[in-house]
Amino acid sequence: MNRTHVTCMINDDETEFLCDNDESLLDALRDEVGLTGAKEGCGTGDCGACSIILNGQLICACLAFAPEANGGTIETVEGMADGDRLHPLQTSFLEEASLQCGVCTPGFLMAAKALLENNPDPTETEVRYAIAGNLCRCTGYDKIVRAVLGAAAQMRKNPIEGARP
Amino acid sequence: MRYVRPGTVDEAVSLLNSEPESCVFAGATDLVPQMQGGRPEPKLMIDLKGIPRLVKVSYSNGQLVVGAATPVSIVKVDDNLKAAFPGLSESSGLIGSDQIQNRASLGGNLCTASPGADTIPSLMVNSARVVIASSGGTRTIPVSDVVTGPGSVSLKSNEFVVEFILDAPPKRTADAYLRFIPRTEMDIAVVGAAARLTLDDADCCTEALVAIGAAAPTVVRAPVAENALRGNPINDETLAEVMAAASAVCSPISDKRGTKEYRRQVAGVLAKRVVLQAAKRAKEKGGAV
Amino acid sequence: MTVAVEESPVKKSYKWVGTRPVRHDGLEKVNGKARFAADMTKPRMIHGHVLRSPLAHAKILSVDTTEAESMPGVKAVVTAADFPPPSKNEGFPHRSSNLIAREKVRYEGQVVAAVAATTRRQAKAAAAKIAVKYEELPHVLTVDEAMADGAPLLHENLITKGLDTTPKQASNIAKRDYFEQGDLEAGFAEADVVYEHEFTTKVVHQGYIEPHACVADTSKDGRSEIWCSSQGHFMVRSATAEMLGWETSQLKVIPAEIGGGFGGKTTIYLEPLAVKLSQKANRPVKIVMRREDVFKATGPTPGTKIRVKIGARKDGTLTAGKAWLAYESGAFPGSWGMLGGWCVFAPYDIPNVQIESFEVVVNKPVNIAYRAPSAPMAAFATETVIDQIAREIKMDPIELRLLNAVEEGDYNHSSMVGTFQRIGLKETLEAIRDHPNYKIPLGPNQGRGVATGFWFNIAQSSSATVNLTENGRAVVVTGSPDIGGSRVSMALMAAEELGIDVKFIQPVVGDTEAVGFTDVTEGSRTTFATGMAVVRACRELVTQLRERAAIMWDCSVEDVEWVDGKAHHSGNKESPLSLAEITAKAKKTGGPLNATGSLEAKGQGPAFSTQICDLEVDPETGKATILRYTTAQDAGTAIHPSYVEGQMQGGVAQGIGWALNEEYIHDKKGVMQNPGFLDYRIPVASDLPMIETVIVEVPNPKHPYGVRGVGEVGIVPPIPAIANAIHDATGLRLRDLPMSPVRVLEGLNQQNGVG
Amino acid sequence: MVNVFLGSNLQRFTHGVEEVEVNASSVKSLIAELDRRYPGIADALDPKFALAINGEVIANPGYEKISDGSEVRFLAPMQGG
Repeated sequence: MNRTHVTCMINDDETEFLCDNDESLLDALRDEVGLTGAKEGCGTGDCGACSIILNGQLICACLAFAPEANGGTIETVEGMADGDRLHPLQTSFLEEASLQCGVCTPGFLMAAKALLENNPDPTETEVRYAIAGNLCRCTGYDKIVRAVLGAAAQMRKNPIEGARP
Repeated sequence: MRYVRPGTVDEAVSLLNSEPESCVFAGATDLVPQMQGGRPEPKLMIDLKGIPRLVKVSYSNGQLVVGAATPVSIVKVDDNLKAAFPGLSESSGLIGSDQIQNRASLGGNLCTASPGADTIPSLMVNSARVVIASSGGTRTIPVSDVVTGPGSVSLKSNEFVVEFILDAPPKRTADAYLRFIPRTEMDIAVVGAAARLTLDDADCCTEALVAIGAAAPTVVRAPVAENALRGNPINDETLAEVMAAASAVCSPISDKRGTKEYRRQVAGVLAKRVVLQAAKRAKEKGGAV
Repeated sequence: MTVAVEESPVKKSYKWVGTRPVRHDGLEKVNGKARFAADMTKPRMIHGHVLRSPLAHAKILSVDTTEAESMPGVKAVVTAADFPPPSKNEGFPHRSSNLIAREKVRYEGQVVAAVAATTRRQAKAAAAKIAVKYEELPHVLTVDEAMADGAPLLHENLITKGLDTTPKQASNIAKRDYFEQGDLEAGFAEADVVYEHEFTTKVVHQGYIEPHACVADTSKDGRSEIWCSSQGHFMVRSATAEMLGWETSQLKVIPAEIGGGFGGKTTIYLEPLAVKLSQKANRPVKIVMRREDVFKATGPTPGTKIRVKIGARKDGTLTAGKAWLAYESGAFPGSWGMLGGWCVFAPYDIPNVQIESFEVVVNKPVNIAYRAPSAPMAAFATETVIDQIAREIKMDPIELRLLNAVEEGDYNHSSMVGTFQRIGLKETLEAIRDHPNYKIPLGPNQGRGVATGFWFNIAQSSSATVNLTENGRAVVVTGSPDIGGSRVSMALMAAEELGIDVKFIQPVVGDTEAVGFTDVTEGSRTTFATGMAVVRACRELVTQLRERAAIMWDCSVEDVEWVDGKAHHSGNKESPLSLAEITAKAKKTGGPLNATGSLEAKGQGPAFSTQICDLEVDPETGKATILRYTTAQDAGTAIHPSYVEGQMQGGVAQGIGWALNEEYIHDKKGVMQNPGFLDYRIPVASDLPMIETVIVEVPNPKHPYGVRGVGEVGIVPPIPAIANAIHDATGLRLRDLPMSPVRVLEGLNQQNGVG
Repeated sequence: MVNVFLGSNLQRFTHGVEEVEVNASSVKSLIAELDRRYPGIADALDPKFALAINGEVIANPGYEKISDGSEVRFLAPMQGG
């Protein structure tokens, strides 16, 4: 077998893995690295369940080839909390009951994180469009949108401490 | 399958020549689903995102140059581009989700050659040109000469698109793009329409370009609509002619995304709306950027 | 003092029930640690790939696996020959027949064979080398095609049940159900207004985000462990055993987290294939469906054709109702038409009724439950006609419904329940009538629609085991997969019973060997029935705690009362003992404290929901945009109000998708054209407004906390509410789903005499 | 006496009669009595039949007691989402 060696930073850990060249970055994260937080809901970029941040950009990991990550930086849901301190979005999702089955939650958290890093004070409409690439079939999005707006307010009020225990 | 990420256009060209079953890609947002749907896997995948020239937006000497692999999320927010070509910015911002826009590119959107591609109508009404590289060097052709049918392009198998060139629009000129989808996001255009208008000081239209997407095998210009606009004020009468002409130019099919009757009718509606939007912008706009 | 579980509750405030704590499984779900079905790996695990039929209807002439077996990495291949034939009496949902095609394939996507190989790619490549010879047969895709004279038959021996005379010829009509009461003709004669219309709906999918997946590990001793995502792992055990011809004791099913089900995971698709492949390969085997497989080969909900005729007097009294319903059931018979028939007039007290329903097989995947199965299509018809009557007699549509609404003691034959016990339909109607959103003025091209919906809810078997830890915490083990927050609901009821903080309760979903038999999480039954099992176990534990306190105090157990989490001595001779103080001494007073509650629950309360939709129609493109949405639903008692709201909102969102855009699109060959989330258009966040919820609480007298079940009924009213709102906005009555821009514009064109 | 309502599938045994009065005090005796009166009806019941007794749906009836004056309906098995 002729596999490619990839070195990258994943959630601040220098990580190496072997992959096939036509393997998706999603499969590599899940099967080669063992990070199963990103989920495959469609495999075609239509549901957002595999959202991760590659080199600072929110992407669907199912649409990237694993070797593209070589030398890059990846953030996944597993790296969102700072040790025991949850990211305000995580806290807000819990408090607002924004997850039902929870399978789409990692993708939503990554999309919302990317949004708030670019736009700390989004309107409801901006939130809705920013997460439109993430499908949720359980919640009707109401509580997800509330959680994102709530976390944004929290982060504006408390930008440094941000995360809470 | 091999994966390579060349750093220069020349390197990419020689890679492309080295393997007949090779494929260049930028975002792979269409390529991956196509491969899942049974498209044969190439032997060599050439990732164009490592070539700096292909991943930037620059503006000089009255020309805007957009690297073919630049993510449309950058095209969407580039200040110079937005000011000069708000419609192209709009169409870039309509492709898929934020996740998709961080990968998808103008080059990919063009060369996938989908009749419903959002950026092609905008590129066409702005008379954009593409620089194409091959072992023989580069050549520049109008965007409208690239797509020959659904999924097919005029490029040879050893050629790829390097960049897009757009001339700065004249005074009181603006573009706009609108598309219709059943949802608000995440759909392929059922119909798309782009327009670029130049108005004189009396708000009379002196130049007009109108293009309709997803309503024919390729994006089509609507010359009758353009003629109706040229030399006329934008009033109900002109708009009625634009609607009729835009509908008439369509040769749509019925498929899972819409019926041909629907596409034809809504093409007219979008053409009218997009002309109004472009005219509004042209009025608000002074001279060239 | 033990109180019978069945005791009627009075509506009262509780310490824990009705609060909104963070769910216990939440942390793992926001940090990516929660394990869903596809997240499992095992040492030496290999990968399965399923070969599916490319044809909608064909005879299988031969299946040759020789080449596939010699492909690189291949460890095992299975075909129908590896499974015992389905039982002759196999009834709904015909899992064994559906799971792997034998003499015939009956829909595109039906399983023909499966391969396991070292890598997924190898398995896929090998599956492509299985040579299947088909003889293509003509197919039928709709009830009209299937019911037509001379239609191609899916089953050569399918004789319609339920007709007055049993037919001699086979057909695609599996069953007919008929019901009548009163004098239909007299009822219509009494009416001042009579409307009759025909409605059609398309096949739609539950659309859960997690595709089906499982890992099976079969050992040499003939036992297999299955890790999978389902709505009921006991169902997976029995269904897999049946398919394999095994004993249930040979299978252990471990529930993974489930990424949505909505009824779609109440059956199995992959597990027997994985078990068999694992047995043949002697390796753990994982199979994960692709999204395309999920659409093409797992149970969607039926397409239908329904005719409803309703008569009313000028004063709004409904006098007669007639319904004819034909429901597709996919490639094998179902009972969806029957359910639709039971629901079609259920909210109304109509004296003269006739309902005739049919189950029709078609060459499409076998239908399975989808959130209040069959009710939304029936409600689409009835609620649209009711709206038309209200307009004709110039009566407010909510007042018309209130006038005819069923209530406790009403004798409602058509719902098949008979006499209704305490129900909350009127309360939901009043909540909507009095809601400020019912009075907001509307602008041009905007419209408001209301509709109401009914769903039975079901009860069935549940088990729970509650273990007290040595430091006074409780572990609550149930057999109900948690789809949308049921763990925290169980913990809240246990906290209320035991009198300890909900955060000291650890709710767990136990595997098939860790807890007693529990039916599928379906029919809005889990908080109701599994909740009753938890309450029963907790009450038994309280008895034990009182006994232990009595031992510690050396008094009679009759002198010990359990109040607010503490044992109290009736004579106040001792200071109260907390639960933790008693469990700390458990070794000295008789050993560990635990109890089990198991029951076949009864008395599930029917649920009603009434909703308002405000929307705006773009008259030039036909696109409807939802502006506001309000839903009032009788929950009985909301154990965790946030998750009750979540169920209400989720049901509405699914209903909106169904109403506006979702549909299976097939080509002439019966091949699905939109098996992905790009063109099977479920709502995205920017399509929807906030969904306002009003939780109505009319406690169910048959549940210790008054729970009724909230999961399903919310999806029943949206379709007619939207249809009625489109009419209000445009004057257009749409009776065919989806009410897509194409269809709305067609209607508007006809109205305007265009085209 | 118990009022029993039979669905269309069972009415062929009762010659179209939907409502019958039966003297029974349990599900078991009810079915036995029905079968005595309408031979074959017990076998014709769906093996997974459900009952509604006075408006309360019982998914898996077996040995329930039925009080005098009750209204009993035979139902086909039900599904939920």
